[in-house]
This record gives sequence, structure tokens and C-alpha cells, in this order.
Amino acid sequence: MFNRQAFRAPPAVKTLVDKIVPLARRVAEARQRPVQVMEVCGGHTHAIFHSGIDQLIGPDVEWVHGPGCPVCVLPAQAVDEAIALAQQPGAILATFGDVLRVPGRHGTLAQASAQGANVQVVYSPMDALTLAQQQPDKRVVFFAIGFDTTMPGIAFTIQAARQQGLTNIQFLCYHIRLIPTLIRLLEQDSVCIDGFIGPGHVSIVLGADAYQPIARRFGRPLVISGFEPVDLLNALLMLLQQLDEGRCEIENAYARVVNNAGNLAAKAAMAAVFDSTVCHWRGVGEVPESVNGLTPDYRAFDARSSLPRLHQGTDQEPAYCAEVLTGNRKPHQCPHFGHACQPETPMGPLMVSSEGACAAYHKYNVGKCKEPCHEG
Amino acid sequence: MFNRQAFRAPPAVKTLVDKIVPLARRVAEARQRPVQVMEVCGGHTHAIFHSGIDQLIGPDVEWVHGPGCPVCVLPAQAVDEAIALAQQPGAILATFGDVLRVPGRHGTLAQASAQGANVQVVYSPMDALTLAQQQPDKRVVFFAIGFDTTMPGIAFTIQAARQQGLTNIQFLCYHIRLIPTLIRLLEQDSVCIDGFIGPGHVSIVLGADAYQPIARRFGRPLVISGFEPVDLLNALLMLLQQLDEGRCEIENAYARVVNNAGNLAAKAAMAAVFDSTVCHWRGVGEVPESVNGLTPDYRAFDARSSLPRLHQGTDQEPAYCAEVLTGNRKPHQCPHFGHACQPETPMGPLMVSSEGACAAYHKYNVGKCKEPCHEG
Amino acid sequence: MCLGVPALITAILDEERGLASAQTDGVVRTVSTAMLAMKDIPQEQLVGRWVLVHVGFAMALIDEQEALRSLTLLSDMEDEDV
Amino acid sequence: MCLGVPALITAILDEERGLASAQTDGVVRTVSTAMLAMKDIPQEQLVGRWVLVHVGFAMALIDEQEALRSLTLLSDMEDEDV
Amino acid sequence: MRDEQLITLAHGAGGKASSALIQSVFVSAFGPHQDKSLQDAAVIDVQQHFGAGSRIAMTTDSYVVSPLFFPGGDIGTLAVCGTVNDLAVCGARPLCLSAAFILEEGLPIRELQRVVASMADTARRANVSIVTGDTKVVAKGQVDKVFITTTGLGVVPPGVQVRSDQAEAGDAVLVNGPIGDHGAAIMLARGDLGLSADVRSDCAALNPMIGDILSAVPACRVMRDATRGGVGAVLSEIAQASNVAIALDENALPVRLETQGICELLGLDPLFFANEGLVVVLVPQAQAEAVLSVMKNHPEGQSARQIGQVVEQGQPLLYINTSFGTKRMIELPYGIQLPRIC
Amino acid sequence: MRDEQLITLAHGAGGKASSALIQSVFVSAFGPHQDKSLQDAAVIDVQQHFGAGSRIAMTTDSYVVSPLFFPGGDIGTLAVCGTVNDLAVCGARPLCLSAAFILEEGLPIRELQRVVASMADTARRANVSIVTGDTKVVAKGQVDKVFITTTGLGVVPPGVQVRSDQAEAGDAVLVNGPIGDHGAAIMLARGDLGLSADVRSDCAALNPMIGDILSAVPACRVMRDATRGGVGAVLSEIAQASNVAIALDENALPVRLETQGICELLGLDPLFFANEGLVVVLVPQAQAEAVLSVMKNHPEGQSARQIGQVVEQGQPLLYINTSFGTKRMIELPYGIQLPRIC
Ligand code: SF4
Ligand code: SF4
Ligand SMILES: [Mg+2]
Ligand SMILES: [Mg+2]
Ligand SMILES: [Mg+2]
Ligand SMILES: [Mg+2]
Ligand SMILES: [Mg+2]
Ligand SMILES: [Mg+2]
Ligand SMILES: [Mg+2]
Ligand SMILES: [Mg+2]
Ligand SMILES: [Mg+2]
Ligand SMILES: [Mg+2]
Repeated sequence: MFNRQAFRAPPAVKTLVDKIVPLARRVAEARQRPVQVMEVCGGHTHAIFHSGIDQLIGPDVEWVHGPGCPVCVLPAQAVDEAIALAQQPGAILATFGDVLRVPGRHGTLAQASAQGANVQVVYSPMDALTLAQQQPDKRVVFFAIGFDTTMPGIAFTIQAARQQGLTNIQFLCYHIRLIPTLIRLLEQDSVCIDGFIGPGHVSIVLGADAYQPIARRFGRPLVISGFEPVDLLNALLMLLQQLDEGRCEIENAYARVVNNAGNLAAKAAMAAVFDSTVCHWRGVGEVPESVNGLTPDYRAFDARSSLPRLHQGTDQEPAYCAEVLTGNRKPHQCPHFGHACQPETPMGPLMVSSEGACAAYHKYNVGKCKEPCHEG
Repeated sequence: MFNRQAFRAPPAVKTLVDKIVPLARRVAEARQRPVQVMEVCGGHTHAIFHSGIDQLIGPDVEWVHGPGCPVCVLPAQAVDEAIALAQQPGAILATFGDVLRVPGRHGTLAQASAQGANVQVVYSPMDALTLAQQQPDKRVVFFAIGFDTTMPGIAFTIQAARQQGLTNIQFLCYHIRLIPTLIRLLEQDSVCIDGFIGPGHVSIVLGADAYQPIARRFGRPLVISGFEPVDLLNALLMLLQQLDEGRCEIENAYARVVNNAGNLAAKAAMAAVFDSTVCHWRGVGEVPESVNGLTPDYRAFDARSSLPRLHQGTDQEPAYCAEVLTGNRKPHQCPHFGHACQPETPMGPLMVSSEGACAAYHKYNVGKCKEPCHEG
Repeated sequence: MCLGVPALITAILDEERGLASAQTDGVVRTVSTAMLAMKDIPQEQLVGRWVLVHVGFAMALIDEQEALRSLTLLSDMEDEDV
Repeated sequence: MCLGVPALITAILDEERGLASAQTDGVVRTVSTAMLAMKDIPQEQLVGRWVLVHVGFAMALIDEQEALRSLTLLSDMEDEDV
Repeated sequence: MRDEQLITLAHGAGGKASSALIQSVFVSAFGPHQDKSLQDAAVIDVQQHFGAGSRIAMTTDSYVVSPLFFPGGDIGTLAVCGTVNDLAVCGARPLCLSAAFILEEGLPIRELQRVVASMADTARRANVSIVTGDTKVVAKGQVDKVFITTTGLGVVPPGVQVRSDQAEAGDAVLVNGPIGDHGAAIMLARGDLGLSADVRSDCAALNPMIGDILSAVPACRVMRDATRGGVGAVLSEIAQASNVAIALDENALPVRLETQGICELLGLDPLFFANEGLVVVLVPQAQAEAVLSVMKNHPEGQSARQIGQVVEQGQPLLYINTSFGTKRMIELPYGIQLPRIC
Repeated sequence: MRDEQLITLAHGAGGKASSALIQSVFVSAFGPHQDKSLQDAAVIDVQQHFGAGSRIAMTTDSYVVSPLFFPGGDIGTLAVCGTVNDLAVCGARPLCLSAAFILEEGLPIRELQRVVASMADTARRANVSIVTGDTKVVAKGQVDKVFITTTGLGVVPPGVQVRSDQAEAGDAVLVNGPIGDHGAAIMLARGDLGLSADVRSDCAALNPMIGDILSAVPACRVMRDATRGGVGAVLSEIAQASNVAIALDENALPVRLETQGICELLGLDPLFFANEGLVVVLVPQAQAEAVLSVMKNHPEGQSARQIGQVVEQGQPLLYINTSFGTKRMIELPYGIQLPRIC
């Protein structure tokens, strides 16, 4: 019987920390600066702060919080479109709870709901199908976001909608894919990252092999990690060992759910349903292989067909956000942090979702802890 | 400048009463029973109780309260149909406030509204047109009731709906006409009525000449009256004078608004729009020349086209109601009066509207006043 | 049977559609004058006239002379009694 | 990035549509097992297995052996330290 | 708060948005007392108001009026006046109020501020503090804009006894002003009947006037504010509770021309229209003039008058003596008054 | 009432239907006290409860919970417990409540009766009377079935001072039971997330337990019922008001397995889930055991425990000491907690 608690056990954490701290010291000393480790996934960012791993490891590892939060990077345009769809008579806009407070150019979905739009939070995209079945006189739009982890579930739901012959549900898709995002990031000159903690759940779908370009083309080691403290510390240890030994490999510290090839059923569903494109994401810029359309077979389910023509435009965000994302600045070093930019009034993508690096710093009061700030 | 108050002046009332009382005495003595006067119109019934004219005149005149309340006589079938229409998705059922508490076989429109039907009270049928214009995504049904006074306004509204090209309004018509109703009543053997106070507002439309059959065929005098105490007493005086002198004529004591020919524009609108039929009315039975359909030109506006097939059936009502209506029993002499039959739980038509004879007796506590009861 | 109230026409609102403003005891409502139109009276001459209103329609002009006449008859009656 | 929780499959609800009942800390929810179907495991054998659930989909079976192995490695590490 | 002029569910969730709303809207309007509401309850030192034999009066009412704003007041004015008046007619000196708000998601905060300002203003003039409160926000469509529930506390001085069941034959029935204006004003403000007239709600806090009446004429037997159901309902309840017959004088009933006009047009009775600044006082006839003259010293009592008398004991009856010397029985209507065509 | 099992607008119009409803539903359930509500206000003789130095506590809350009925209680239970608890945590002995109902046209009267029966039952057990009330009916769609506003009055004995701003370094932070169950139960009862679990609201009247605590340990400094916003919001307010740092012990936080499971599945924090029978007590550490043992004498206190301590004065902070020896800051969320995918 699988026991998640074992991966949270304080003695195990202590053992790992005792291994990591001297190793991190050695690697940092070798570089004469803290080791820059990017945890790509917002879930990892939170897990690190939640358990205080940053405090346990100390200043020799500097965490660079990655772009791995589909809510944070969602363009304002997407929110504007979702609001426009939600405001159509007879519409129900269903989506994940995370999305409701993301600002578009004319407010959030929460505000649109306050003004009378029918916005419903669901746990699963399949629940949106149920809504459509139960309310045949309504038109349900599912606002679909997410990285490669969430995409197969959406794809599968769209396939089920077609199988069931539903005509009153459509999908507004804004999917960003992880590998192209990492590549986009590593192509920037200013990037200051020594190695990656690889996202655990995306990797279920992608498989560990999918990260090879990170090691081969960009020379950065990556270790796939789960989300419990023991998982993260284990992955960090493996990453530091690589750095210490001068290796640059893709390693898998989450083998209980991640394999090398990934989930083929999931990949097949995605390939059948989603149409790749280039899309502009907040804080990340243009990322190829993004998805916001459906293949011809499923185009009837594409909500963009029902979309009023909206003003297209690029989102404005402070330059500091890109600096944080590339490891050149910590959130609390942004002059807007905690002042103009707060979770209730985010100025940039990293403050939008509670997964965002700036939101996490804010929530866990990292600024207030008066830790010494290490410039990267 | 017209001054309504003059028709409510106590000195004028006193003058008339002083003339009437000895005359009523003489007429009653001649018949060796109280004079049976039917005020046809429910409005007159209320006006009599409101000012206490019955108390002023005393027991020599016995008031027989007529069927002149379109709400009281409304068949349960009509209410059932209105409810069915109100319950259709996207429907607004607009009607006059009087109608909301009339019981059908499955409750009232007020109850249907409590269960979620959209029922709106309007002052004028023209307001229903406005509703239809303002809410093009709704389907408005106007539930039209009324005698000849109300019918022209409805007819005119239906004409206006067609002129304006409205496609989201229809009319459920249940109109009863006065003259056929009176004839229906007088054809019954048991009728015990010496003469009529004729309804003032119906007569604006019909004209005084329309009543000639009452005098000629049935030998009953009739005096058309307004609704102020002075109007009513004046009409009663004229009626008693006819009876005293053995005359049997149609007289007009409301000449400031009623003429002989009636309102020709009103009649023309009715003729253009309404289709005559026989209809079964509560407490009255079948009355010819009733209206619950529209002429071919206006059939698109007939809500019966949208009506689900409902169980047809005749309403069951206590036999006492007919006795009250024909002057053979007073409301408080009905064994149900004030017990099983109350305004909130009417058993018969006369308790339904506050215009109904039994409702009026109940409201003005006539039973409680311990007046001597004269059998007709 | 049919609630009707006297009202004073205070303004014509829409000549073509026959809409006028009518006032009863300081309460104003738009009424249709369509039912009066046949009486050969130009709409604007309705202003200042009293009408009998039922469900938003002016059903008849009130004949003020006639009203006065019946009141006079009555006061004659009163005088008789004195 | 993507909230995933381990859950125990307690029953197959709809073999054809791939719906199962999954439980996490006493909380039950219907999940889709469609993403696991390719793995050549007959549905009913899923009962009693742990899966990783994301937005109502079982994304992977949890390899309990593998989990145990990593924990054992860890306790070896602890032992080393003693 | 950027782009945040509307109430959102966040304002009711007990987090930061809630605190911000409470501080910026309520505490700022209701003043220092209100910060006690940030505790779970307000604690009030009543000893200073409280002699031996004093009792506490408590009353509560929810205000759900639509539209929120109408000629003569708004829901906030009502919520203070209604509760203060209920205390006053029980012989209590109003001490403090609580105010609980249920807000609809999407409500413009500006409208809420207007309502709250009215409450603060009315409370100040009625000399009561709003000492504690509550705010809930429900999803769009689950409430009609704003509902307010106020609860009032007052001190009833020793010896004061005004109750509904104390009317006696010979008592005069007095009112402080024209009847039915509030009901008429609301009916018109809804706008769905197409009628317009210059009618304003009579909404007013009567506690200063009622306090003076009780000081001048402690013999007052019954006092009721004639709100929902109107003077008719209140008198009918008094007749029932005291088992007396009450006769009103038709000519004495003060009804404004416009209110009367609305009743004529729609076939309704102003006796059953709601009032929000109208008190019905029953007092032995000998003291009637004294009460009327106190009423006339107050702005709300300018048209004060006697409208009837308790005529008999032993059977609950309510009727009107008409101008013609007849009697008309008055019976409580079953439900809401609906406009009639016949 | 034939075919009248539903609430209609007539029930709120102040006429005969209103009286019938009040008599048949409210007076019959709330008993003899309630007939005072037929007056404008209830008059309560408080002298008997009232020594020199006593003060009155007043609190109000509107209850808008959906669904009306949920495992562990219903809106009626809540409306009594919530208000009684607010009084109790201020050190007041609850005396009486008012209850104002806003009903939606079409509500089955049977459901109203069930709610009213719960209220009567809960009030009886909490030893408070419901002394006055109000009923309004609004048109279908203008309210979500039933909203209830209760206002509570209590007497604070001389010398009792429990306030949010009195926490001091060295105080123990105690709770009487597992946290977050009410919030979890409501979230599941709504049914829109497709989750099910055996979680019941902790809804309970805590005044007997709190009364005993105050008698046994008058030195209690702060007491708060952790309703909307949860233990997190309450502690954050206490830290602010008292200007202290509060440290919680991660391992000591009592969270039921199922509540924890819901939080894991949806990415939420039980610290911010509402409770309806949970009190947070701050007391000098030396007296902590005494308070815990009183709690454990009551059914609501079986799982009572210390969850943290006030560690420092001079700067408002709230954090958790994790099992790993690290500190995690706790910040009040902005608005409602929404289920997350990431
Ligand atoms: S605090 Fe705001 S503006 Fe500054 S980097 Fe973070 S998200 Fe961007
Ligand atoms: S009291 Fe009722 S049953 Fe009797 S006659 Fe009147 S309406 Fe008919
Ligand atoms: Mg909404
Ligand atoms: Mg309705
Ligand atoms: Mg509280
Ligand atoms: Mg009250
Ligand atoms: Mg009141
Ligand atoms: Mg509160
Ligand atoms: Mg009152
Ligand atoms: Mg409270
Ligand atoms: Mg509370
Ligand atoms: Mg009340």
C-alpha cells in the first residue's frame, strides 16, 4: 500500500539535507557564487516554500522560479476572449478555479461573473460535459488552460463530447507546452541557471526522454522530481551531484510515476485533437507548438468560432518580470513587489496565480524574513 | 372643470335618500315584499357597500348582486391555460392584478408564480406591448379578461401589436359580453328581480340602446348608473319611479359619459379582432357571443395556438352560487359563506374577486352586522 | 365591473399613435386616445378635457355640461325639500 | 504546475467509458481511467491500485515497488549516517 | 482597488477584501463605535442608561425594499427608521443598532456607500449608534442587490407600559400625519405601472417625537408604527388584541391627494398602504389634545389628527363611519394588494 | 390553506396570510416568548441577570448558506450557533436572540418548518430564547430560498475582558477540535465538484463550554470563534490587533483525514476553511492545561489541543513551525478559496 507520508518524514528530510548542504557548499564555492537551480514547475516553488526547503539548504543554492504555471503565463487576450464568451446570452463559461482572478485587459472572469456572466468552476473538464448534458438549453464553453499534464484530459473530453454527439459545448483552448517553453527560455542570453529540477507531472505525459535537448543542446542537467519534500531533496541532491561531478544528464527522481517514453495514450489524444501554433505568452513571449485551436475533425468544438472579433494586442508587463524569470532578480527585489503589484492587483504574470514566483514570495512573506539577498 | 367630489356630497346623498325611502316603502308595500333590485356590475356592489347605501335605504330594497365581474365568472379552464402558458420556458405572462388569485383546477397564477413562472401584473394591456418590445428574447402572453368595457382596449392593443410587427406577443382571451349574460340570466325561471341598475362603464361602449331587449323582451326596467353615491341613488330613484308608475324603460342616469349609440370606434376594433363563440362561465353557464379567439387576420396573436392540450371539463361549484346570482339567496345565507368559502379559499365564483357579491359581503362584514335577512 | 376614473388630459404626447398624458388627483399616466379619435375632435383640443379612463384607454369624453345639469337638478331637489 | 494526488482505485463504475471510483484520504471522486487503458491492464485489475490523479484523470499507475525502492535507498542513507 | 468598483464574492469571504470593504465603507461611515464590530460582538455599557425597573427592548426587521432608492429615502433610511420606530412605539429609548448586510455580487460599491451614508445620517439624527454589523456577499442572482437587517436595542424606563392589548372604550385614535405615502411612493418608484406623481415616502425616525409624547402624556395606552399592512392592519391587530371596537371617521382620515389618486386608479385602499414614519397612538380622549399638540411640535407631526375612537369593549371590530352616517366594516386583506381593473 | 404548501408573496404582505404563517410556523416552534414579537419589539427584563458592572454584548450575523441542509446541520442550526458563539467568545452569557427571515416565494413551507425546528432545538440546548423576529417574502429569484439574520444579546459579567488585542508573548493558542470541517462539509454538500466524503459540519453552540472555561480560567485573554476565514483569518486578526507574532506547530494542527484529503485534491488550506463550532483561545501558557481539561469535559472539546504559542511582541506575524524545523509564513488569502489545478 502506497504511503505518501513516508515522503514527508522529517528524519528522511534531515538525512538528505545533511547530504546536500556540504555538497551545495562545495559546488557554490567552485563557482564563487550560489548555485542557481531552476525549479520549472510552480508546484515545486510552492512545495519548496511550504516545507521551507530553501531555509534548510541555505544560501548556497539560489532558487530560480520557473515559468511553469499555466495561469501566470496566460495572455490577457485569452481572458478577454473567455469573458466575451461568458457574456453571450445563454452561455455558461466553465473553467478551473485558478483562472478566475487572472486579469485580462478589461478585468477578470470573477468580475465578469459579478456583472452577471455565468461562470462556473469545475474540478474536471468532464464536469463541463455533465453541465452541457444537464442544461441542453445553455451553451457551455470550457475555458481550457494547462501544460502537457492537463492537455490530455482536455483532449479526451473533447473526444467524448463528439462521441456523445453534444452540440452545446465548445472549448476555448490556451495550452502552453513545456519543452518549447524551456527552450525559449534557454535561448535568451541573460539566463543564469546551472541546472533544473524537472516538473514531475508534466513528465508523466512527456516521459523523461523528452528533456534530452536541455542537456544536449543547452548543456544544463535536469532531474525530474515529485512534489513531496523527500522527492525534491532527492532530486536536488542528484542535480548537485551532477554539477559536482561535471555531468550533464537527464535523470528521473520520480520513477514511481514517470517513465522514459511518457503516456502514449495521452499523447495520441492530444495529437488527434489539438492543432499546434505559435502563441504569445505573458512573461515568456512567443512559444512554438502552443495550442489554441483544434484539428479539422474537432473544429466544431472550437469556441473561437463563436468568438466576437476582439482587439488583438500584446500584454504590457514590467521588465522586472522577465528578469525574475531568467534568474537575474528575486521577486522581492522588484520595486513593484508588495506595493503596486500584489496578488489582488497583479502587474505581472508571476503575481497572478498562487503558483507564480512573486505570489509565492508574497504569500510566504519571503521578503519579510530578511534573508540576505544574493544577486545571481 | 369636472368635480367628482360633488357626486359624493353628503347633502346631495341625504336629499336623494329622503326621496327614495318613502318611494321604496310604497313600491315594496304594493308588492308585499322588498323590491328586488339587481345592480349588475360588481363595481356597483362595492360602491353600495363602500358608502353604505344599503344601510341608508333600508330593508324595502333588497339588492341582488349581479354577475358583472369578469374575474368571478372566469372558468377554471382559463386559469389552467394561463398557468400552462406562463410555465413555458422564456414566457412572461402579463395580466391584470385581479386575476392572480382566481383558482384554476391546479391552483392560481399567484401560486404558479411562486413556483417560478414569470407572471407580471400590468395596469394596461399596452404595457404588455412594451414588455414585448423591451424583452425581445422573451415571449409575452397577455391574459385578457373583461366585459365590453375592457375588450376594446385589448382589441386595440392586438391591432397595435400587428402594426408594430411584434412577433413575441400573443393574447389569451376570455371575454364575456354583458347583454348575452343578462339575457342568459333572465331566461331562468327562478329569477326574482324587479329591475336593474345598469353598469356605467360597459354602457360607454354599448350605448343605452343596447339594453332595449331587457325592457322589451323581459319586461324589466333598467337605469344606467355611474359609480358615485349620488349617481347610484339617482339611478335607484329613477328605477323606483318606473316601478311605482308601472313603466318599463331603459333610462340613462350616467349621461355625462354614456350615450345611446355607444362608442363606435371601440365597437369597430372589437369586430375586427374578436371571433364570437359560446363559452361556459362560472356561475353563469353557457353564454353566446363570448370571445376566446381571434379573427383570421389576427390569429397569429392568439395564444391558444401555443397552448398544450389541456383536459377540458366543466367547473364544479356549489348550487348556492346560482341561487345567490338569481336573487333567491343572500351570500351570508349560503352555508359555506365565511367557513369553507372565504376570499383566500373561494369555493364559488362570487367569492373569487373582491368584486364578487360574496366577497363584498365578506369584506364589509355584512353577515356580522346582524341585519334582518329578507328572503326573496 | 370595470374600474374607470375621470382624468384630465394635460398634454398630447404622440399625435400619430394617439398617446396623451392624463392626470387624476395629481397622478399622471400615459393613456391612449384612440377610442376618442372617431369623435371628430382634433387631438390637441383634448388638452384640458376630462375623460373617463379604463385600463389605460380614454373610453369617453366627460360631458361637463351634462355633469353640471345633473348636479343642478339635484340642488333643485334639495331646494324643494327646504 | 499541475496538482496531482495519489488515489486508490476502489471500484470500476463503467467499464466501457472507463470510469472508476478513486479515493484520497477518504474523499471519493469518479475519475477517468482512459489514459491508463493503453497499458494492457484489464479494468478490474485496477481496483486496489494507486494512481496519480490530475483534473479527474488517472494519469499514471503508481509503481509501488519503485516507491519502496527509493524509500529503501533513503533509509540506507540514514543508516550510513548513523 | 483597481477596476474594483463592484462587489465581488471576495468581499464576503472573510479575507483581505472583506476587511478592506468593512474599513472603507462601514467603519468610515458608522464611526468609532463600529470598530467594535471587528470583535465578534459589541459590548455596551448600559448601566448609565439603566435605573431600577428598567427593561430592555429588542426588535429586528429585514429590509428588502425595491428599488433601493425612492423619493423620500432609501433602504438605508428605512433600515434605521423602521427599527428605531419599533423600539420607540414600545416605549423604549433607542440605544443602539446592529446592521447586517447581504450584498449581491456585482453591486456597485458606490450604491452601497450611498445606502450606508443614509444609515449613518439617519442614525445620527435619531441619536442611536450602529455598534455592530455583518456583511455577506452572495452570488449574482441570489439576492436582489442589498438586503439589510437591523436589530435595535432600547431601554424602557420603569413604569412605561405601551402594549397592543390595552385599548379601552373612549380612547382616541391619533395619527401624526397623512397615511399611505410610503406604499404609494414605492409602488410608483418601481415604475412598472406607468404612473407618476409627486409622492414621497414618509420615512422618518419618530423616537424624538414619541419620547416627547410619552414624557408629556404617560397615560398613552397603545402606540404602533403602521408599517407593512398599514394603519388598517395595525388597528385591526389592536382591536383583536384589546378586544374592542374601533370606529374611524372617514372625513378625518388624512390622505394626500396623490396617494388617493393612486388608490382610485388602481382600486386600492390607502388604509392598507405601508407607512414608515407614521405612529398610531391610542390615548384616553381627555389627553388626545395634549398628544396632538406634542406631535405638532415635531416636523413629522404637522398634520397630526384624531382619526377615530374606541367605541366599545367586548368584540373586536374595526369600521369606518362614513360621511353619509353609515358604517363600513374594515377587513384585513389576505395578501398583497394588487392593482385591479374591476 | 388549500394547495398552499409553498410560501407566496401573500405571506409577507402583513395581512391575514402573514399572521397565519407567523402563528403556525414561528410562534409554535419558538414558544411563548415569541408572541412578544407580535408587538413591535420584545421587552426583556434584564435586571435579574444584571449585577453592577455588567455590560451588554450584542452581535449580528446573516446566514446565507447554500445548500440549506448539510451533514451536521442546516441554516437554522448555524443561525443560532453562530450568534450564540459570537456572544460567548466575548465573554458574554447569551440571553436572547432575534431572528429575521427573508423567504423566497415558492419555498416549501415544510422546509421552513424544518429550519425553524432546528433553530428552536438548538436554542433550547444553548439555553437561549428567541424573543422577537421578522419575516419578509420576496419574489421568486430575488433571494436564494432562505436567508436568516440573528442578533444576539448577552450579559458580560463584571471583570470579564476578552478581546482580540490582548494576546501576549507566552500565551498558548488552543482550539477545541479539528479545523475546517464546516467549510469542507459545505463544499461537498454543494455537489458541484463531484467529491464525496464523510465530513460533517462542526456546527455547535459553544456557550456552555466557553462559560465553563471562563469560570475555571478567568485569565483567558483572547477567544474567537473561527468562522468565515477560518483559524487562519482569526489568528491573523489577533496577531494584528495585539501586535504579536504567533507561531503554530504544524504537527499539532488537528485536521480530519477527509478534510485534509479535500484540501489535497483541490489545492486548498484547511486553515482558511470555515468552522462553526470551533473556538480559538489564547491563555497564559501556565493555564493552558486547565483550559484544555475544561474543553475535554464537553462533547465539542474531545479533540482539544494546543496548536501554537505567542512568541514575540512588537510585530504582527503569523507562521507555522514545520516538522522540518523551518518556518512558513501564513498570509490571509485575498478572497474566496477556489479549487486549483496548479
Ligand atoms: S512583483 Fe509583479 S511586477 Fe515585479 S516581477 Fe513580480 S510579477 Fe513582475
Ligand atoms: S359563499 Fe361561496 S359557495 Fe356560497 S354562494 Fe358565495 S361563492 Fe358560492
Ligand atoms: Mg455569475
Ligand atoms: Mg414569479
Ligand atoms: Mg465570530
Ligand atoms: Mg420589528
Ligand atoms: Mg418596523
Ligand atoms: Mg459576521
Ligand atoms: Mg412595527
Ligand atoms: Mg457577529
Ligand atoms: Mg459568528
Ligand atoms: Mg417586522
